[in-house]
Amino acid sequence: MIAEHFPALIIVFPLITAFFINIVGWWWIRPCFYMSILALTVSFISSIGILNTVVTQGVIHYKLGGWDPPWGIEYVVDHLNAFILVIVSFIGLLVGIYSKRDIEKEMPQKIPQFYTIYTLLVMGLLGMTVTGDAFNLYVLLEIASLASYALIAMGEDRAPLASFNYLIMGTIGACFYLLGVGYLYIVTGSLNMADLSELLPKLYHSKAVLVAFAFFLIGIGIKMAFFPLHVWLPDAYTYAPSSVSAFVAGTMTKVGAYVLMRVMFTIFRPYFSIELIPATTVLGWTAVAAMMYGCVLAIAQRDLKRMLCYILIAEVGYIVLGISMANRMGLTGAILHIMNDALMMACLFSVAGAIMYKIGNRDITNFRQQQLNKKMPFTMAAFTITALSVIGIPPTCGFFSKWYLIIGAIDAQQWVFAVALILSSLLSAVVFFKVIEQIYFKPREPVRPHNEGTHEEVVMDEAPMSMLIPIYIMVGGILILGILSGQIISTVIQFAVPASF
Amino acid sequence: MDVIYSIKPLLAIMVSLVAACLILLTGERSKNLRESWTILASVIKFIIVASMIPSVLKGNVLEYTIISLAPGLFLQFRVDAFGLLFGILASALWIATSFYSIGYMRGLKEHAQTRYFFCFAIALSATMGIAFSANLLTLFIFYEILTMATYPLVAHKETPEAIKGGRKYLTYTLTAGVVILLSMAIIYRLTGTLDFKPGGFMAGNASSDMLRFLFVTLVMSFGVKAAIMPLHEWLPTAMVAPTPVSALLHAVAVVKAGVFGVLRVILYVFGPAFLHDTGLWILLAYLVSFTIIVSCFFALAQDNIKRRLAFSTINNLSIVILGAALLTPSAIKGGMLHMAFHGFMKITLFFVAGAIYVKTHKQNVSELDGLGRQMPLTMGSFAIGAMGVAGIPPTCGFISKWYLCLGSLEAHEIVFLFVFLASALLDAAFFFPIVYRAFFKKPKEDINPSFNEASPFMLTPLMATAVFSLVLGIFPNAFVHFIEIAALAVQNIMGG
Amino acid sequence: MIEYIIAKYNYWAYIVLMMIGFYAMIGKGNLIKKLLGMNVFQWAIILFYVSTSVKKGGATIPIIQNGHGPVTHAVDVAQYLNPLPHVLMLTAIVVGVSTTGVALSLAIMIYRKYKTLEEDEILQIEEYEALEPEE
Amino acid sequence: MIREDENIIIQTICRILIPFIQLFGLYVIAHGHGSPGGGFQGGCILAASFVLIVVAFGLPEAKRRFSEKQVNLFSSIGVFIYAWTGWMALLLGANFLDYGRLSIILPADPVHARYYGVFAVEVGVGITVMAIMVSLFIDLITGGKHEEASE
Repeated sequence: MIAEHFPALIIVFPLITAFFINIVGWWWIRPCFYMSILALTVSFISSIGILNTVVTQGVIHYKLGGWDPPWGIEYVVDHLNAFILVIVSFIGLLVGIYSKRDIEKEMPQKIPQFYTIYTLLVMGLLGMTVTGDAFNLYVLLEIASLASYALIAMGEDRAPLASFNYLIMGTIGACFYLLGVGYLYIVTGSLNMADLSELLPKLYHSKAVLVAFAFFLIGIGIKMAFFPLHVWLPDAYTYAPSSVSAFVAGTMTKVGAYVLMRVMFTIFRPYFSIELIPATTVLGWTAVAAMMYGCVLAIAQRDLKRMLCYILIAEVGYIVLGISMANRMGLTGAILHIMNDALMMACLFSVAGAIMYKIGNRDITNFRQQQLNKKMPFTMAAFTITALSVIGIPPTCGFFSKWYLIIGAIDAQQWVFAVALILSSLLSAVVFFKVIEQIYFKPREPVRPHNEGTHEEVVMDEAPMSMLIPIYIMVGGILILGILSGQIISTVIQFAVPASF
Repeated sequence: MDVIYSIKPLLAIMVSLVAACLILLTGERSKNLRESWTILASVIKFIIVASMIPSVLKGNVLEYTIISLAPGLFLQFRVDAFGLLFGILASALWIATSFYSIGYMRGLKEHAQTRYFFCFAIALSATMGIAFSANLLTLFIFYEILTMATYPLVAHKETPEAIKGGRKYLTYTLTAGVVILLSMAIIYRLTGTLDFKPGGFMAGNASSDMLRFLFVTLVMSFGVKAAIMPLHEWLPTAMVAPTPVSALLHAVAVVKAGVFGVLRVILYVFGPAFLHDTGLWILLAYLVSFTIIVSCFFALAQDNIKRRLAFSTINNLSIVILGAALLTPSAIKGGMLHMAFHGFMKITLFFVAGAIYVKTHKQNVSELDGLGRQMPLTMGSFAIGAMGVAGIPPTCGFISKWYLCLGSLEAHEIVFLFVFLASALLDAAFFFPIVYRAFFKKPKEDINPSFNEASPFMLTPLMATAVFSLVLGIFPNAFVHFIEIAALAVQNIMGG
Repeated sequence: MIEYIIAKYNYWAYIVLMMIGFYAMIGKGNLIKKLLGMNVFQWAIILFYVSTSVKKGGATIPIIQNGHGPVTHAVDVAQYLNPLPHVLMLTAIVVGVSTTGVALSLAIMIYRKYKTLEEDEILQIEEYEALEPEE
Repeated sequence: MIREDENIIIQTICRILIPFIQLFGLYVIAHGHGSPGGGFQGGCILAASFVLIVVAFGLPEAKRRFSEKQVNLFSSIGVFIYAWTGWMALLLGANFLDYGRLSIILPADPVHARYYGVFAVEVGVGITVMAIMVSLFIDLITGGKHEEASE
C-alpha cells in the first residue's frame, strides 16, 4: 500500500523532517543528525522502491491531491528520473553520514541549521527530479538553490561573497527558466510536461516557442554550470563546507543535466531540439570547449578543491556532449556518466574534506611535505582510485561512460568530439597525476638515504570511520558499477533514452 | 577445437590480486610474511597456468565469461595457444623475479617495499589478464591496469630523475592507451564485435582506407609499449627503476604485453590475409627492421649496462614483430618462440646487472674489468644470456632465430634474412665486450679479485634462468612444450 | 509602430524593467544595488506573467456568484481572468522574498567581514590578503 | 517606560492599529479558500503587525512578547499543519494532499472535506509565513544576533 506513495514520500518525508529538526534543534542538538539520516534513508529506500516499480511495471504517474493532469501537479517517474532519484538520494545519504564529524568540527554551533537546510536541499533536488510539472520544477529548483546558497555561505573565509555571486547568477538562471515556462504557458496554456509535449509540435515554428527554448537552455546552463555560464561555480564550491561541496558537486549539476534532457527530449521533441534548430550542434561544440577549458584550468590550480571544481566543469561538458550527440549511444553514455560522475565528484570532494579535516590545508604543493600517504593511506587510496576513474582507466566506472561517449561520437560521425574526449582524458591524467605524485612521493628535502626505517616514522592519522565508510562505499561503487555497467544499461538506461533514438 | 568452460583463467588472475591484498595488509608488520605471500602466489599461479597446458595442447580452448559489458561484448577470458604461451612465460618468470626481488630489495634496503610488492603482484595479474583476454576490450582493460601498476614501480626511487622517468612512461603509455581506445571503439562500431579470431575478423568490414588507418593506429599504439623505434624513448628512461622492475618491464610484463598486443592485432584482429592483400606487412616489416638495426647502434654507444640492455630489448621486440609481419608459418612460429625465449635470456641479463649493482654499486660497462673473478657464476650466466640473445647455439635464442630466418626465406624476402643476421652480429658486438672485460681484463684496484657472489636469493634465480635458456636450447620441448604450443597457435592462425 | 507599442505596453514595460534589473545585476558594483536589480528583474517577470492573464472587456476575478446556490449559471469564459498566472506568481513572490532574505543576510555577513559592500573594494581587500602571508 | 528616541504618538497609534491589522490578517487567511486572499497574504499582514511592534516599541519589548524560539516554533508548526493535512489523506489511502478523502474522519461529504482541508492548509501557510517574515525582519535588523540585541 505504501509502495504506491513512494513518489510523494520521497519528498514529503524529508520536508517534514527538516522542520522537525529545526524545532528539536532548539532544545536538543544530538538527534538532529540521526533525524536527518532517517529522512534520507527513507528517501533512499523509496527511490529504490520507485526504481523497482518502474523497472517491473513501467512508468509511474502520481497525481498530487488527486487532481487529474494537466490541471493538477503530477509526479511522473520513468526510467530516467527513477535512475537519477536513486543516485541523488544515495549520494545524499552517504554525504549525510559523512558530514557528522565534519560539521561538528566546522560549525559546532550551527548543527541543527545545517541538517535542516541539508535535508531541504536533498529534498529539493529529489523534487526537481520527480516532478512532471514545469512550474513545480521551478519552485523545487529554487528550494534547492536557496538551500545551497545558505549552506555554501556557512563555509570558510570567502564563502559569503562566493555564495552571493552564486545567488545572483542562480537567480538569473532560475528566472530565465521561469520565463521559458511563461512563454510556453502563453502559447499552450499548460504546465504539465507530458501535455506540453503533446501540444507543442504544432507550434514549433512560433517565435515564442523558440524564445522559450533559448531561455530554458540558458537558465539550465547557469544552474548546471555549463561552460560559458560556469563562473559562479569554482568560488562557491571551493569555499563551501566540505560536506556541502561533496553533495552539491556530486548531484546538483547532474540534476541540472537531467532537467536539460527533460527539456530537450520530453517537453520539446527530439525533432525540435535536433533538426529544427541546431541546439545540439551548438551545445556539442560548447561542451568540447568546456572540457578543454575545465581540464586546462584545473592543471593550473594549487587548491585541491578548486582544481576539482574545474574538473567538475569539464565533467559537465562530458554529459552535455553526450546529450548533444543525439544518438542512442551518446545518450546512454551521458546518463551513465551522470551516475559515475556523481559518485566520482562526491568521493573526490569528500576526500578533499577529509584532508581538510585532518590537515587543515588543501594546498596541493603542501601534500608532499605532509607525507599524506603515510598519514592517511586509506583516504589517499580512495583518492587515487577515484582519480583513475576520472581519467578513465578501466575497470573503473569512468572508463565505461567514456567508452559509450566515444562510441556515440563515432556514431554521430563527429570525430572532433571523439578526439576531444580522449584529449581531455589525457589532460585530466596530467591534473591528477600531478596530485598523486605529491601524495605518494617522499618530501624532497631534507635528503635522506635510501633506507627503510631510518627516517622518522610518520604516524598514521586517518580520518574518522564515519567519513571513511561513506568514502569507501563510493569507491566500491566506482570499482563495481563499471563492471556492472552492461547490466545497468540493459535494465534501466536503455529505457531511459527517448524511444525515438 | 572444443571450448571448455573453465574458471582457471580467472583463478590465475585472482591469485596475485588476492596476494596483493594480503601483501598490503600484512606488509608493514612482517616482511617475511609479505614476501612469502608473493612467492606462494607466484608458485600457485604457475601451477594453475601449467595445469591448462594439456587441454590446450589437445587443441581445446578454455573459456570463462564474467559479465556482459555491452551487446556483443563480454568481459571474457579465453586461453588459446598463443595466450597460454605468454601466460607460461610471465608466470614462470614471476617466480624467479619474486626470489630475486627479495634479495635485491633487502640487499639495497630499499624504501616502500610493501608498495613495491603490491604493485608487482597487481602487474602480474594484469599480465595474466592480457594473456588470457578473449577480446580486445578485455585486453585493453588489463593493459591499462598494467600501466597503472607499473608506474609506481618505474618511479619507485622517487628521485627527480625517477619521477621524470615515470612521467615519461605515463605520457607515452596513456597517450597510446587512448588511441587504442578510439580505434577499438571504431572497430566495435564497424563489426559489432571485438573477439579475437585466429586469422582475423576485420577483413571486408569497412573500406580499405579505414582498415589501413585502424591497422596503423592500433599497431603503433600497441607499439608504444613494444618500443617500436620512433616511440621507444620511454624505455631507456624507465631504466631508473630498480633492476627487478626493469627485468619485469623488459622480460615479463610490459614490453611483452605490447608485443603480445601487436601480434594479437596482426594475427587475430586483422589477419595475415588482410595484411598480405594490402601489402601493409612489408611496410611494417621495414619499419621494425629499421628499429632492429638502429637500436643496435644505439646500444653500442651506451656505457650504462641497463641502458645497453634496454636498447637490446628494443631490438629483440622488433625481431618478434618482424617475425609476425613476415606472415609465413615459420616466421610467426619463430616470433612467438622468440617472445618466450627472449624473456628467459633477457631476464638473466637484467638479474646480472642488478646483482652487480647490489654487490659493487657499479652500473657502467667500463667499470666491469675483471669482475668475472669476483662473481664468476654471475658473469657466467651473463655470458649464457648474451649468447642466447646473439642467437648462438646451443642456447634457445638460436632456435627462435632459426625459425625466423626460415620464415624470411619462405617469404622470399632475403632482405629480412640479412636483418636477422646483422642484428645477431651486432648483438654479439655489444654484449661480448662485457663478457670479455669481465673475464679477461685485469681487474682495477677497487675490485676484489676473490670470490664474492651476491646473495643466494639473487644468485639462484639468475642462474636458474640462465640454465633454462640453455636447456630450452637443447630440449626446446622440455617441460612446457613451447614449440608445440607455438606450432598449434600458428596452425590455428594459418589454418583459419 | 507606436500603436503596436501602446497596444502591448505592459509587455514593453516588462522588457524594459527586466533589462534595467539585468543591467543592475551585471553592471553595478554595489552588492545592494545588485540585489535591487535582482528584485526589479523578478518583478518584471511577475508583471509579464500577470499580463498574460489579462482580458479586455470587463473580465474580473474568477469568483462565481451563487456558485453554491440552488441555480448555477453556465460561466462565460470571457467574464473572468485566468487565475493560474496569479497563483503561479504568488509562489514566485514567495521565492523572490526568500531569495531576497537570503541575499540580505549574505550581504550582512559580507559587510561584517569586509566593512564594505562595494565589489571592487572587496576584491582589493582579497588581493591584499592573498599577498599577506598567513600566520 | 518611554525612551528618548521613542515617540508617544507612534506608540499610541500602533497600539490602536495593531489589533485591527491582525484581525484583518486573520480575515484574509480565513477567506483564502473561497475568495481572494489566503495564507500567504494573510500571513504577511499578520507579520506586518509584528514588524510594527518592533518598529514602534523597540526590539527588547518585542522580544518580550515573542521570543526567537517561539517564532521558530511557529514557522515549523505551520509547515506541520500543512504537511500533516496532506499526510492524513495519504494515511487514509488517497494520494498526498487529496483532501476529499478526509470525509472519512470529518463529518462532511468529500466536497466539503476538500474545503476544510484547504482551509487547514491555509492556516498552516499563514502561520509559517507570519513567523518567517518576522524572523527574517528580526534577523536582518540585528544581523542575526538576537540574543545580544535583547540585552
